[in-house]
Amino acid sequence: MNEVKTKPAALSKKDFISNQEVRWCPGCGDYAILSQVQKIMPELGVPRENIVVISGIGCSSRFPYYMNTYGFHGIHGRATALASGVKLTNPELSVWVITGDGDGLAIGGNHMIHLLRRNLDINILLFNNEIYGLTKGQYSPTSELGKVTKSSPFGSIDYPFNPPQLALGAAGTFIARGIDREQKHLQGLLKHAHTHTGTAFVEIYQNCLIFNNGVFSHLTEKEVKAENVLVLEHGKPMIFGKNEDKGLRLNGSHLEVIQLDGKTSHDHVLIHDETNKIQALLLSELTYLKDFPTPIGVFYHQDVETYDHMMIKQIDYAKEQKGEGNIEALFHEGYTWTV
Amino acid sequence: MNEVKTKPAALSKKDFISNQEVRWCPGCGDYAILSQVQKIMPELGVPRENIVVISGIGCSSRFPYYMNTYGFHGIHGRATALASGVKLTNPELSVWVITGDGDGLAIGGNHMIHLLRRNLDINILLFNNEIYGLTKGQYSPTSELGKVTKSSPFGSIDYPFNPPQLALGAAGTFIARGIDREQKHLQGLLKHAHTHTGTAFVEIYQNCLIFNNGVFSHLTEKEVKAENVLVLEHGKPMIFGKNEDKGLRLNGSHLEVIQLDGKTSHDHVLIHDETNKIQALLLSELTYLKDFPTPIGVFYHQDVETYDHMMIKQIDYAKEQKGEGNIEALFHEGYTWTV
Amino acid sequence: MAEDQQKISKTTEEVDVVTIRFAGDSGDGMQLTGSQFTNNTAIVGNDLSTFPDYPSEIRAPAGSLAGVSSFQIQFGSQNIYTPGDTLDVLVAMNPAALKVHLKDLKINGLLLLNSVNYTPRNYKLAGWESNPLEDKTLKDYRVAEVNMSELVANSVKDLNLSPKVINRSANMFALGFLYYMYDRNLDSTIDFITAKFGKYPDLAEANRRSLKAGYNYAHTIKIIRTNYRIPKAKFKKGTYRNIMGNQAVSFGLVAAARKAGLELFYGGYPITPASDILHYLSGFKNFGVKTFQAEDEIAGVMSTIGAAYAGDLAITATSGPGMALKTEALGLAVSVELPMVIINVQRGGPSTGLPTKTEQSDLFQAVLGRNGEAPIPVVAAQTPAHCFDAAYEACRIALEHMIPVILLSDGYLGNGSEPWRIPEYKKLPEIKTHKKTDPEDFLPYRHDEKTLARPWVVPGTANMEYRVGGLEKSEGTGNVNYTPENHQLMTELRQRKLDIIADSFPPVVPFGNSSGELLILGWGSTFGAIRTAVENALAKGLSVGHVQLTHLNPFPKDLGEVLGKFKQILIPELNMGQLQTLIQGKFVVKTEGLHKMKGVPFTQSDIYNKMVEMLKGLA
Amino acid sequence: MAEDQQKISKTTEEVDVVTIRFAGDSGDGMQLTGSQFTNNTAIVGNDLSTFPDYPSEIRAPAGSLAGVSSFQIQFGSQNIYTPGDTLDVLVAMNPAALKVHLKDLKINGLLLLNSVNYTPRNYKLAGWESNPLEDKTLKDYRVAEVNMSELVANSVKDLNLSPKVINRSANMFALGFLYYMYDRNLDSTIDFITAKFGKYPDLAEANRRSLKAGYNYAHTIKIIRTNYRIPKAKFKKGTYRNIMGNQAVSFGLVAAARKAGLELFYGGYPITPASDILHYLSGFKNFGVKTFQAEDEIAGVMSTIGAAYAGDLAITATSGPGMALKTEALGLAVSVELPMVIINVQRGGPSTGLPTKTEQSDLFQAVLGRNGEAPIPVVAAQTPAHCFDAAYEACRIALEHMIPVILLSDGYLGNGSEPWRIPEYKKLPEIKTHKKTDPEDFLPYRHDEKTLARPWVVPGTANMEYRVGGLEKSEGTGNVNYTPENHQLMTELRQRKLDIIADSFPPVVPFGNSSGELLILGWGSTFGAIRTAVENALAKGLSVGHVQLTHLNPFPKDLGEVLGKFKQILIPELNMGQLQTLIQGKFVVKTEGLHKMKGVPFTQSDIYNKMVEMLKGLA
Ligand SMILES: Cc1ncc(C[n+]2csc(CCOP(=O)(O)OP(=O)(O)O)c2C)c(N)n1
Ligand SMILES: Cc1ncc(C[n+]2csc(CCOP(=O)(O)OP(=O)(O)O)c2C)c(N)n1
Ligand code: SF4
Ligand code: SF4
Ligand SMILES: [Mg+2]
Ligand SMILES: [Mg+2]
Repeated sequence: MNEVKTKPAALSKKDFISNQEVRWCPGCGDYAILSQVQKIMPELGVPRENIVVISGIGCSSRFPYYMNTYGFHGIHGRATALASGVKLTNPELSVWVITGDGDGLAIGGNHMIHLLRRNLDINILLFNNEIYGLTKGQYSPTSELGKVTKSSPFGSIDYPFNPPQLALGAAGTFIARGIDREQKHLQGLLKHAHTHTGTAFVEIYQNCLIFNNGVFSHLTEKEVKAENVLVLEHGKPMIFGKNEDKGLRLNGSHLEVIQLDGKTSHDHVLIHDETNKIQALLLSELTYLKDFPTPIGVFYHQDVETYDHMMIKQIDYAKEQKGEGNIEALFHEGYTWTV
Repeated sequence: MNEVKTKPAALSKKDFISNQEVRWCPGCGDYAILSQVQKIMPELGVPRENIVVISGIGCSSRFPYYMNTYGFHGIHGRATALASGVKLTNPELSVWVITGDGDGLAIGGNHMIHLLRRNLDINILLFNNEIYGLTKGQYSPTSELGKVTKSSPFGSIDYPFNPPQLALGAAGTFIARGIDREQKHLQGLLKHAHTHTGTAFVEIYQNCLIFNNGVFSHLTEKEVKAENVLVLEHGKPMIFGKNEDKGLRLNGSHLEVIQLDGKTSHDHVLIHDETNKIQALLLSELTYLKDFPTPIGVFYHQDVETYDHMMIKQIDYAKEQKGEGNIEALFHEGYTWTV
Repeated sequence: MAEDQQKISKTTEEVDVVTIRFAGDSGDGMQLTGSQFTNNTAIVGNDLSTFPDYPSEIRAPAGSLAGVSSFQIQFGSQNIYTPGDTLDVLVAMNPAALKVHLKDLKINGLLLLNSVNYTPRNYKLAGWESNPLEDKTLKDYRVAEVNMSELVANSVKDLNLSPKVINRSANMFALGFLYYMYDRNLDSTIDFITAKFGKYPDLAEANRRSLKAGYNYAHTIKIIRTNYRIPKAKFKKGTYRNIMGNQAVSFGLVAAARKAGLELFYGGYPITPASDILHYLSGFKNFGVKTFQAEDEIAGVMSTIGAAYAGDLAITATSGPGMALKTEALGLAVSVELPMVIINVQRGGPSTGLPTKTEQSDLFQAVLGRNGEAPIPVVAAQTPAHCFDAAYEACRIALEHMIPVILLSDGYLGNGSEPWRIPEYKKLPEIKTHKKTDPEDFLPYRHDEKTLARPWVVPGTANMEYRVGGLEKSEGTGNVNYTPENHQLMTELRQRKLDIIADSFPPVVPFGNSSGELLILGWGSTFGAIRTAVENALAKGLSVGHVQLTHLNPFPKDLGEVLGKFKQILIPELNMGQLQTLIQGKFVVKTEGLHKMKGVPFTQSDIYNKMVEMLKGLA
Repeated sequence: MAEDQQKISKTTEEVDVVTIRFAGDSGDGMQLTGSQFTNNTAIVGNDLSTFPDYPSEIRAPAGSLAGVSSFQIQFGSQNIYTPGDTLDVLVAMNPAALKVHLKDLKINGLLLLNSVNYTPRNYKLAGWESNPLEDKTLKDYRVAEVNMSELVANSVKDLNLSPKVINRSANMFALGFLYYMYDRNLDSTIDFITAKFGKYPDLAEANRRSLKAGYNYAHTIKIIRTNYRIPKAKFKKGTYRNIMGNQAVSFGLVAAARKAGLELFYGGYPITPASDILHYLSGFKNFGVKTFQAEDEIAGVMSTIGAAYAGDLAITATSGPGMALKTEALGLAVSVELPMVIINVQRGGPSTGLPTKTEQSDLFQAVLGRNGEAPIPVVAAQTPAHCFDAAYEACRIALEHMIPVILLSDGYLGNGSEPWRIPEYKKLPEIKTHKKTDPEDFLPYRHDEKTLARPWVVPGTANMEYRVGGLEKSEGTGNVNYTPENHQLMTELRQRKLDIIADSFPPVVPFGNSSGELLILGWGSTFGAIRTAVENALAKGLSVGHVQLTHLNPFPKDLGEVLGKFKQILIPELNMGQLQTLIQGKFVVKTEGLHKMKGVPFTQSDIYNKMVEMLKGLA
């Protein structure tokens, strides 16, 4: 116990791998995401003991067990609320919420939108596989209309949420989307989410091999993905297509796809501006629009003062104004009498 | 009991007034809203017995007691879920949800966004007084940052929701805003909400005399309201100001206010299109923007098939395909043996 | 065993009862194998009881202890009440399955192993220090160590299938092996295979061949000297089918709705082990059943209350954590006096606990777990087939008394199965509702004298518009009323309604002795283990009786009297003594508890041994 | 009374105990008037107890029965345990107040009325058939019928105030009147008025004049022949202040946090009658208190669990319906073994029930209302001042044993007040936490032998990273573990922790007789009524004892023994017999219940009469 402490060596990915066996189905998209998270952690410059990973219930929510950090596997839908208590107790912590489309958007929808509104400095990774995995395959609030599942043998009659749009509507300050198989891209998003001060909402499309295999294949299969995915990059034009031959243009208040052949110039193509909320709202409309690519990357990003920061400020201010609280004085406030 | 029944006379407002004493504070904005609802009810062409008014808990949620219709004063935050069960049981009913900014957006936020997403044919009137009235004055999810209340003596550090934007983000199909004191306008909204097939979300600014008096006075006081309120009308230009001398124009992806003097022509003024979701999103941004008027009226309106309709269709289809369910046959499905 | 080299000559023997467990990796298809064996057992006319047990992970790591999935069946020519204690046959497809389950195999019991999986990597992963096939681990058992995968591969060589596919049909080999042992006909499973793999003829063929290969193999090997025939069980006359508990609940609900002339509404959120009720009901659309998959359990129960208000037979189902979330709404349901059934398919707690394991620890919550005085009737199912009756009874109470009713089932019942004597629909008890459409003298909170039901007037009924809510209200008008006397009156009325409900319960008649040394008082799914143990004890001449409660709130009126007739009372529960506390609290009578908190049901010997202990010193 | 025409000569009389109730419309300022009188009473050194009672509407319709708001105080020179049963003085500002409260006034009691409000419209609205001032309604009382509004108007003519403002200060007139009657000094209220209306000098002046007008008026009228002086109460030595229950809870929490060296975190959602705890704590920012107003009760308790995990003394408070919503999360809190306090300020149920009325009907919910076996210690406060001790004790148990603790208060305690002997902070018991920062031998679920606490390692502590959750876990490592033996072990461990907690409780020593005919066993806020009744009974020579439980789970270890020493046991509760069921369930001893479900506390005579009934036939 009295040994001389030496500065710890720089961490590497394996320092973030816990000793618990990973228990997802072989081939589940969750593996790839776990791997990216473990990879970027050493690069954040946060001591390992200051990282807390918090989840609800679902396949994805087993995530904390596999991270060699502090972790809390909560109850269904409540990870965001749990995380809020952790963050406010110790704002120094880097808090990561792992949730699913059921956990975060069905039962946990309310805490989600309230966290986004309050803007605590917490990172939310929403694993969207458009299905309830752990309970063996019922449709979720992101499943498409008409989907046949265990609980919708005649097809679901629920319209789905559009997660980035919901998050924008809830006053979120960092809204992004990634894909389990776009690993490099995902790493970038994760690091960006970390540096954002405020609540970062990262939707990650994740393939559930067992109950919803291939829902994102148009975005992940080599042959077609370039035609279907629009990679958003701040300050860059919104161009996509195998030959980078398509772009998005603003027409009145609508977006349209233009063909970038000789005739139409690149100049018309919209430049992505992460800080433009209106543009983010426009882009969020594309999630389910036919004939449009699906945007991934950062839709929106605006640093505004965080809730946790304001809480500290307020406490400091109160101490300044009233002096550090004195219990005896508190007890004796107002009229007292002595016998 | 064997009397000959005659066709009932046409109903009037007083037919919708229940025998219960109204128990809001004298001068509360709720009175005006109650009165408008009672006024338009006879004009809807719905038999009184087919109208159900459902609420949660809050000052506003006492509403059903005062309506001489079917009514259910539920529990806090759950009116939308309660109403969903009522509507699905009997889709013939005209179902009205009365809720507050606490009831509908704090504890009830999740059921709210899920109802909007599912698009059941239900009308939601959200009485937004930016405060918790019934519990005597704590800040609510629509109170402005910094608000001093019983539970925020040093000022609230919560950013508020923007209700129409949240509703749009939740895939709502009818989004509107009214004001307690704009009674004629409110009547129009209520009737419009009724004719909409799908979930209608109507935010109504309501003055709480006791705990939040005057928060909307810039929108209601004669002298100033014309400068601060933009009345949205489908197909009409977005003009406001005492002298109708200001308009909204689209500049790139942003809105701006233009002065309609000789120089700038009316032609630049944006025409309101209720069916344009992007425009609705743009307008929703104005809720808290300084230097912009506050829009009231219908932000967005799109008739798409309702959940209740799809449910009926699916049941009909199943009956068509499999025949009306036969209990004996169900019991004997699969392998049976007789002893 | 291997030293015996004599020539094989097979004989057939008759036995009464057999217990088999199929165990393997989650990916090995043990649940499917078990249910095929079950159907086949039903066909030959044995009584049976089954118990599936699977990991909470969708696919735990292959070969790990956590990934073991099992299916147990007891069948026989007598009444079978439980899936059995110890095993006559254990199928262990891999070393992990062997590790978890070997302890339950009888000495000299048969062990069927797929030897291909007993590699060093696998047996180490399962926590064996050396290969259990090679050390002395298995010396007390009869071991059929078969390279199933290889034998299957040989039989399907011409089909050019991948090793993965071949491995996956090893379960059919094991099934065929057992079919031979118990002298079965393969047809039912061949039909099943053909239907299931219809679109993939090669797969179908591989499975068929695997099944037959297993059958033939068993015929040829020396370790199976005898095969067994179990005489048909003596069932009460009737038509039977096999049924799972959650399925039986669903049937009971549909039947009750039809009987009461109502449509069925289900509002709920998926949760293990209750989700299957939602799955079944969502397939019953042609019965007019409306299923609403809500965003959470609160919306589930609130939509159910809305549906009850609007006139449907309204149902929600969940398990412990979801039940907890419904607590506030149940108080509302009590206050508005509307009929509905809330189903809790219990699982291991506290909190997320042991999601796929069974337990009876939500009894307190059901009877007492609400704010305020909010009495709710509680009905408990006892066996998979009894789930039908219990669901029907819950609906009856709800509709006849205008009250929410809680139905308790559990994971063991919900997923377990047994033969069900199919009732004639028209002979099911009538169910009358309190629907009212005549405005004369209508008062929404005027209570019927006999049932204490208030009238059920649904929106859409002309000239009877009324308002209701969760605030205290006046008897009669239902208007909000906080006066002291009225609150006392209404509180007592809500309690009195419970008392009245007990009037319709059948008398409590103990099985076995109706007075004497020892009464075993149980509730819910412990029925089978208790009944088996009590039958054994009676056979040994012990003075015992057995009462299994279906009604936990209110208790039957004559229960106190029955308790008084025994010198000792034993209350076995899969919890820490919840019924015990309720019984002592109500009847002020000393009882003994037997508590098991292991995620698995009682065995009959758990109960039997405890009985013997309590009676020791007595003749 | 009016027939007496003799000349007035005033005298001062000494009395021991007085009960006064101020009643009027919600807008009449009765709560403020009552609290002014209370402060003033404290200043003169009487013991006292108060009970505010107000409508759940913010402003019910003026003059309606539903709109009546009242404030009761009992004060005297002896120990005062309750706000009193029957009234010596009733102030009834309008006919509705008279209608609701007259029944509680003693024969010959003094009735102070603001006659201006007794118009035909008003008395009809209140349900009087004729004017109660003119018929025989008041013949048994001494009536001071005063046109307060007119008298106030006269006294402020020069200020040019609106009639509304004048009417609003009539309450000060009534207060002044009573100050005269009880020989008080006006200074404390004058100071208060000056501070409160500082910005509006005219208003301040009007209130001051009104107060004095009332004082002087009482001096001049003949009906007040005597004024009363109540000798100082004999308090234990110390410094005192008046304190409300919710305030005392807040103080207790802040003190416990400081003592344990922790910061205080509060996560909750407003609900009557618990909101004031949030209000108080949100003002304590300079104590480093963090208050998080969550979006609902679930987020409230979940943020609390998060805060406990991260190392704060974590608190949430709510009332019945909110408590119901926290049920699921409480199971998690049990499973993760983290320290926190969950406060339930009970109100009338079921459901929304009677939001502003008091009740004790959430005891079952606190002790038993969860899914799974999820034992949680339960502590109950007995008086407004005792709320401090109970809150401190709840924190102590939570921190010393690493366990969530439920603290039960109720509307009567939360809003009621009494003198509090201010403790010396440094003499409060020490509280030790289980925080651990040394990684050597660290296992997150290794339980301390003495307390069964697990180590409290908070995020930010290097080299001790660990994971926790709501699935069943291994003793020691805390890794997920579903094996049968482990679940049994952990279930028993969680239960055993409760048993150990009882080791630290003081012995149960009955007040009065410690054995004999009758024990009154109470819990929570019934303390005052029971103690008063028991003192009366003892004075009459009856053989009774009184035990008031602070610990409802676990019960004190010697409680069973104490129960055994009495022939009869009476358990009075503001519910239908919840403690009674728990006691009978645990100790298998017959008890008698006394149940009151009226939204109001017991009176001492409720209890006293029942005692006499139970003891009748005895000497
Ligand atoms: C209160 C409660 N309700 C329901 C459940 C059952 N449940 C567990 S996970 C889950 C949904 C999982 O879906 P998702 O969040 O999308 O995660 P995935 O498994 O797809 O990763 C449900 C319904 C539960 N554990 N607790
Ligand atoms: C479960 C539950 N939590 C909290 C409360 C207390 N409560 C009642 S109404 C209310 C908020 C009211 O605010 P809002 O919905 O804005 O309605 P308003 O009174 O302003 O019309 C709260 C917190 C409750 N009744 N039930
Ligand atoms: S069920 Fe789906 S989401 Fe869950 S672990 Fe398996 S593949 Fe992944
Ligand atoms: S408190 Fe406010 S919202 Fe409530 S009734 Fe009074 S004025 Fe209206
Ligand atoms: Mg999912
Ligand atoms: Mg409000």
